[in-house]
Amino acid sequence: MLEINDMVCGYGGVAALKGISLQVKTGQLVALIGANGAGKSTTLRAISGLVPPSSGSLVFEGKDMTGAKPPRVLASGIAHCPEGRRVFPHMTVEENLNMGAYLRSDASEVAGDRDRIYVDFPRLAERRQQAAGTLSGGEQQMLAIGRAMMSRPRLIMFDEPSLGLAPNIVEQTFAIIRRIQAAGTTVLLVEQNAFAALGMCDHAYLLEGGRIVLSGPGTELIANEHVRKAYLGG
Amino acid sequence: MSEFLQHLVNMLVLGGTYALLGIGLTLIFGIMNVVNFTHGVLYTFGAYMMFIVVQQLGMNFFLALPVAVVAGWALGAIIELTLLRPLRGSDIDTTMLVMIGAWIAMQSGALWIWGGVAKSVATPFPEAPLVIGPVSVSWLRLFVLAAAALLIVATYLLINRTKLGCAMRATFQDHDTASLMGVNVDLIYTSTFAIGSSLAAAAGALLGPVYVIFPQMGDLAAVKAFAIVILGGLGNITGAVIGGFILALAEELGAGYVSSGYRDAMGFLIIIAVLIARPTGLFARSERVG
Amino acid sequence: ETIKIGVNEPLTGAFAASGTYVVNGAKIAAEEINAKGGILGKQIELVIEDNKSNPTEAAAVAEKLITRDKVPVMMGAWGSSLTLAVMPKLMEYETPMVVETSSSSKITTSGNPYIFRIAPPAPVEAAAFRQIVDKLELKKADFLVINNDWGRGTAEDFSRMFKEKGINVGLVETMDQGAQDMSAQLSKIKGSDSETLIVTTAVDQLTLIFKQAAALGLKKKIITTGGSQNPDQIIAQAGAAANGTMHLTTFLPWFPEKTPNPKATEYFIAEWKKRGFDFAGCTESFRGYDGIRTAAAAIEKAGKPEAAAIKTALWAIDVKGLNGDIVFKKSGPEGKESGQSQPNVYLIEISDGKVGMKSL
Amino acid sequence: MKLIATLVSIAALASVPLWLRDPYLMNALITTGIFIIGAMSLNLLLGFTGQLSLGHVAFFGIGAYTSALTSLGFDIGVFGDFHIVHEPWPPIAGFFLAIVVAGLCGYLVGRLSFRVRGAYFVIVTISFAEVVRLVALNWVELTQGPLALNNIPSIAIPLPGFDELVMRTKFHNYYLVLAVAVIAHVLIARLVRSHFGRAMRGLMENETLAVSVGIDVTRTLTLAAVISAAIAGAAGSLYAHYIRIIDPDIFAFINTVTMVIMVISGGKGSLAGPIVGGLIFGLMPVFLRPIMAPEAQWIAYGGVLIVILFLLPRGIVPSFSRLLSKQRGQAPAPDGMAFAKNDAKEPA
Amino acid sequence: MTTAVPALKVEHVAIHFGGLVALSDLNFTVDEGEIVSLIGPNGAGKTTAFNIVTGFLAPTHGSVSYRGTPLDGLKPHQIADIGLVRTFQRTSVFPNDTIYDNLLIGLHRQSRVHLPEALLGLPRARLTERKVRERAHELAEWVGLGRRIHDLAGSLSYGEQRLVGVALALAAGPSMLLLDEPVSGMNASETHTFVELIRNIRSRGVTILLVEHDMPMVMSVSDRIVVLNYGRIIAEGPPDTIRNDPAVIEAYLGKAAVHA
Ligand SMILES: Nc1ncnc2c1ncn2[C@@H]1O[C@H](COP(=O)(O)OP(=O)(O)OP(=O)(O)O)[C@@H](O)[C@H]1O
Ligand SMILES: Nc1ncnc2c1ncn2[C@@H]1O[C@H](COP(=O)(O)OP(=O)(O)OP(=O)(O)O)[C@@H](O)[C@H]1O
Ligand SMILES: [Mg+2]
Ligand SMILES: [Mg+2]
Repeated sequence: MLEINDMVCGYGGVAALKGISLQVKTGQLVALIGANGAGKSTTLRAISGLVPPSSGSLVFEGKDMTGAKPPRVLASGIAHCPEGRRVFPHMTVEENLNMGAYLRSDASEVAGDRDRIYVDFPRLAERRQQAAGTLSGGEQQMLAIGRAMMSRPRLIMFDEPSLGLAPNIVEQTFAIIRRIQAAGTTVLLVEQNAFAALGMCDHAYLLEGGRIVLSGPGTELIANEHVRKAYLGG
Repeated sequence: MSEFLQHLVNMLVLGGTYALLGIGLTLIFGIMNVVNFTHGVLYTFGAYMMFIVVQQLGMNFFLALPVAVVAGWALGAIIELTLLRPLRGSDIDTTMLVMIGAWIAMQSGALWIWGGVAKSVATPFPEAPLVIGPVSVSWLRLFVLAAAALLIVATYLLINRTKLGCAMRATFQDHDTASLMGVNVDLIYTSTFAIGSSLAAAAGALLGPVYVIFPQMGDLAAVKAFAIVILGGLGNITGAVIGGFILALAEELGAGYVSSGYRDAMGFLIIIAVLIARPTGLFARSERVG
Repeated sequence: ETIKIGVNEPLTGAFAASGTYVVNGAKIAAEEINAKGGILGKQIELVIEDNKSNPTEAAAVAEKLITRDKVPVMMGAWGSSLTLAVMPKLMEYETPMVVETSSSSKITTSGNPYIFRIAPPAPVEAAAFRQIVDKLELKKADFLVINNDWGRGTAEDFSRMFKEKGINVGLVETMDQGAQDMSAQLSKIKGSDSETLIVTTAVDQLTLIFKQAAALGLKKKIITTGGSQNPDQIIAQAGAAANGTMHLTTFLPWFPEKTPNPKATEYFIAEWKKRGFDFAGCTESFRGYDGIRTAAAAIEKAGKPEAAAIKTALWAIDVKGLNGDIVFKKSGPEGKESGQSQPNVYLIEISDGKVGMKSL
Repeated sequence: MKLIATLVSIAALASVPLWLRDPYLMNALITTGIFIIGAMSLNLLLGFTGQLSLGHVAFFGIGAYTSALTSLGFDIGVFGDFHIVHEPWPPIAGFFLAIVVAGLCGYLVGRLSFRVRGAYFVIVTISFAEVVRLVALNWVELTQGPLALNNIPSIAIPLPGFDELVMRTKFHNYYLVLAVAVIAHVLIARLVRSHFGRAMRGLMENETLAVSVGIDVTRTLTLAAVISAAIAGAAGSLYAHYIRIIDPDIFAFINTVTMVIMVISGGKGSLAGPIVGGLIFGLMPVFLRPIMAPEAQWIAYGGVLIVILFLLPRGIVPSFSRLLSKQRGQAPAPDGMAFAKNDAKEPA
Repeated sequence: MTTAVPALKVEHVAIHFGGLVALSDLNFTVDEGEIVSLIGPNGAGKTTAFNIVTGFLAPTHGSVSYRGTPLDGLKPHQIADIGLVRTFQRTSVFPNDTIYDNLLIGLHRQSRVHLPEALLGLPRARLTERKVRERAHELAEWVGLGRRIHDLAGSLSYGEQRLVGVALALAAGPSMLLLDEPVSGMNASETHTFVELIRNIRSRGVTILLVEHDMPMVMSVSDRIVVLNYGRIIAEGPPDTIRNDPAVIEAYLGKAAVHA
């Protein structure tokens, strides 16, 4: 479904990705793990078009998307839930969710999806008219996750979705991710909670210093000595 | 008493024009975060457009208004595309200085083209004022007030009730994330600036005939507009409207009952006082730390 | 080989319109003189510089004209603060300047012997008005004046004269130079018990005041002072609101025959029209015309284009100016007197959209 | 390395009156120098605390009026018959008083800036300048209002054992301005390189964080405002005694804009920025004057400003030093886009 | 280890935003040298409690004192001066400065000299300057960013910025450190290292109040845990008690966490 070949990109001359190739198959849940600064977020940003690649190619569902701008990427069916929440601080919770459905014109179904998110995250339902910038960190994270789902993507990318969430909400969030996968949405997941991520994914990639150094089924990576030592704390 | 009533009526009329000046700038300064020194020039431009269309081309006054507004829109779009777009992502002071450069150049351009002698525009309104008891007010100004109210309401609805308005606000709060939502941020930048500019031109087109038209007419208007926007709270349309009336009230009463020499000082003192009491304007956005 | 005369005027900035008028008048004078063979057998050349309506620039321009262009005499610099800023330079380089417009009394009273002014300061205007004020039957007057040396000076000198004449003085309101909305001041004046309003400001604000006074239903006798009113522009822009207003002017382009030098006036107006300028500009531009002719006459009298000689000669000239004889009288502290000439002052009235002499 | 460059520049500037014989250019250099001192003081606020004072000319003007009134004397009536009469003092006293009075006003505005920030600060400063202008305009008894204060004497420096040195000629004034500029420069440089300067930077970039590590906002901003205002006041005093006439137009907005142009085009937050920007935009009108029509000069002025910013958006000095450090092989500082920009000001 | 002298005392603290009660009648203490964790569901009021303790918010009711000094009405910088320093839940750095300059700004309290000394460049000012520069290098090494010390903080990855945030707080020389989700964005191994870091800090006598959702970390490092829900304390005690408290499991931990 998504194929990246030898992608290089960076910020102002310094390469953060030094030639990355990866594949995501339709319906799969693919995890991307790595240390701080390894380039995980940069990979997601490159896919969604926030940072332009300096070389390499990106193909989504057979269409070449190399260098496409974010709106086009989203329109083609890829949603990106960015790292660090990035909610629109001076807009209400409801407006933030509506922004997630910006490209959709089916108003009634949008409302339905929104209610669905309120059911998933009752905390947000209590806060509909609150300015998103005044929400607590975890509440903002829930909002960011909900907002990304509002576009009804075929591929959804989460960048550290569990960040700042209470344990029970983390659990629930992973359940939601599994649920949307089961409903047919492909998922690309970046997680610091490597144990959980590897446990639930079909396939995983390990990034170090802007390169992919290991890939395989999640269970295989969990068993890997190097991964255990460097990422699973044991 | 009758003098006081007259002051109040003046305040209403003046406040309406101030509010109109304020809302265009709220879009560009409050929402886009561009310290827009060309706002006054666009106001002047709108006024000269009226002069050209009415006095030189002989068109109908009411038809000329939309022409001026559209011309302001186009000029705003051009400014955004040529001056602001290449500097996207630079800090606010850099774009401010570019706007200063454009202001200086465009104002001198106006002087070059039209000369320094003031122009005026004939209007279809009767010269005799509307007199109600001790109070009188000109028909033209009433028309301006009505038109201003219309534009203000339209802008309010645009920003707060439409998808485009939502996208505008989102874009300037976090432009990367807005683009992740599918917003064409380039288009939003250009159209926000253009809409703000067309409002400035509309203000000029409406007020030009009330006053007289000359190249520096926008300077004072711009300073007042900045003050109004800040008074109301950045990016808040309702705030800008109320700010406009407060400034008008301060000036009227200052001139009427304190001293005409300190007329403008009253306005500025009010601004200082308000900001000391409420450091982020009358309608502050809620913020939090941590 | 030409004789240079420096012209230091605001061509950009707030006073651009007036400065440009003055320069246009100056050019007419220079061409007229040159067409007649120049002075001392040489053509004159105007070195025109823009002082940007800014005192610092006005001083810099004077510096340039004197040291770079080596002009032996200058004309300038329109506004009082512009002229005042130039004055130290005149002392420094001992170069005389003909002041064509500025009205502050400080200019001729602060002991600068290089200043020769042909514009009337407020006391001169007030003195001229004194002659006719009885016939106007004023009882009580309010003032609305521009908040600068000119407006404030006028309010002071006219009030003093009124009080001497037994006329009461009511409100004295001011407005900022750039102000566009005077409704607040006018509302206050509307409520006062005076029957007359004296207004001093430039033509643009006068237009606004007449329009706004009409809109407020203010019914008072309005008299403007200062001679920069430009009635034609007022009539064009204020329409009926200008009817009934009276104006103290120093130049009568509408009635060339009533001016001190009808032929010169006719010539000037013809030239002005020939160049396609707005007739309305005459009331300001004639100052530039007179200023250059004054400077030229002094050079001629001096016999050489040298500053010291010109300065001496300026005391001795007698030029038939468009608004009266230009003869300089001493003004200011002894030993360092500046020159001041006494132009004529007239009262005109606008009625039915036309300018007429006020019949008294 | 830097020190040598500084000394060479100062020596070069000091030699100018020895070979430049054109009084017109000297005059332009002196007035430009005075505005550069004003710009340097503005840079302390804008470049190092991030607070844009669009009313900076207020301090400049207050300095000018203080100095002029001190040396001219005044007589004002309060409560009817009671009069405050001030006999003229030597201008040099006016110079120092200008620094003190402007500094005090800086203190006032600094206390205000404790509450308002960013755009709100900009408007408070504009308003302050306007109010000061209107007071200068309307308090005729003290300031002569629009009638202007003229015949302001030149500064005279008493030299022990000799007669006083009267700063009347351009030669004198040039060195006077240069000396004040160098002192101001050194003061500002020392200040911003000390922990005070770092505290200012911290407040500029992330106030919440700065406060949380113990930086006192009020104290830091007030200190910056006082020093900045005092230096602007010194510049204003030099202006008054050099031009020798001041009127309320000194508070004109365009004068602040000129300083802002000098600072940002040269590079805010860089010590050399206002000097480079100041020389370019201070002297440009002199070179434009002979070659084009007056309106065109302004258009060119605005155009050059825009072009410089297009080519060097950070301002001249920072952009060039970046270029230099790149050539020397140092890692260029990347743009902090991503989340960083979001963190600086907006709420959680 | 703990000397049982209360360092921080939070008494009857309540605050609301408009109609929303974020904290009501909050009471707890942290003893000198203790590591206490404050946990609870999202939006329970933990960060708000931090904001009140460090002076960024004024409580509607109640008071806070540190080492006997009431903190009411003190400004955040004054509280930092007393020795209470916090980190932020959101990444918080000086983005346009290098890591080195970030730390120098953080070292503000250690680099104070009088204005004239700084302006005249007197010896004491220079000596202080040298000392803080050394300290900045030390701190950067300590959080493992020594190699990147001349990179702009804004160009670091999320996790790296969080490390800078902690280093900044340490630079301020706290006697009590309040950490708001310090290990969010770190993986298990990095968290492990960080736990060592915290223990290390505590062993130098710094009291620590921690907010964190990473339960394994909280359980392993805390002496005591305070649990908040909807602005109220619902449980308080040592890790083992909290882990098995049904109310806490219900409101916060969820079923899976029981095994952590
Ligand atoms: N805006 C930026 N400007 C310059 N460099 C950047 C920028 N953003 C990231 N980098 C650099 O690119 C590299 C990869 O960063 P990235 O954000 O992709 O890391 P990550 O794997 O997501 O780390 P983390 O787990 O901490 O989020 C890092 O070395 C970082 O310093
Ligand atoms: N300025 C504010 N205006 C309105 N509501 C606010 C404000 N600050 C906080 N709140 C609300 O108060 C509640 C407590 O917020 P707080 O940030 O303290 O939660 P928290 O316990 O830190 O949560 P998290 O674990 O998600 O960080 C939240 O519901 C939040 O929406
Ligand atoms: Mg990341
Ligand atoms: Mg929190």
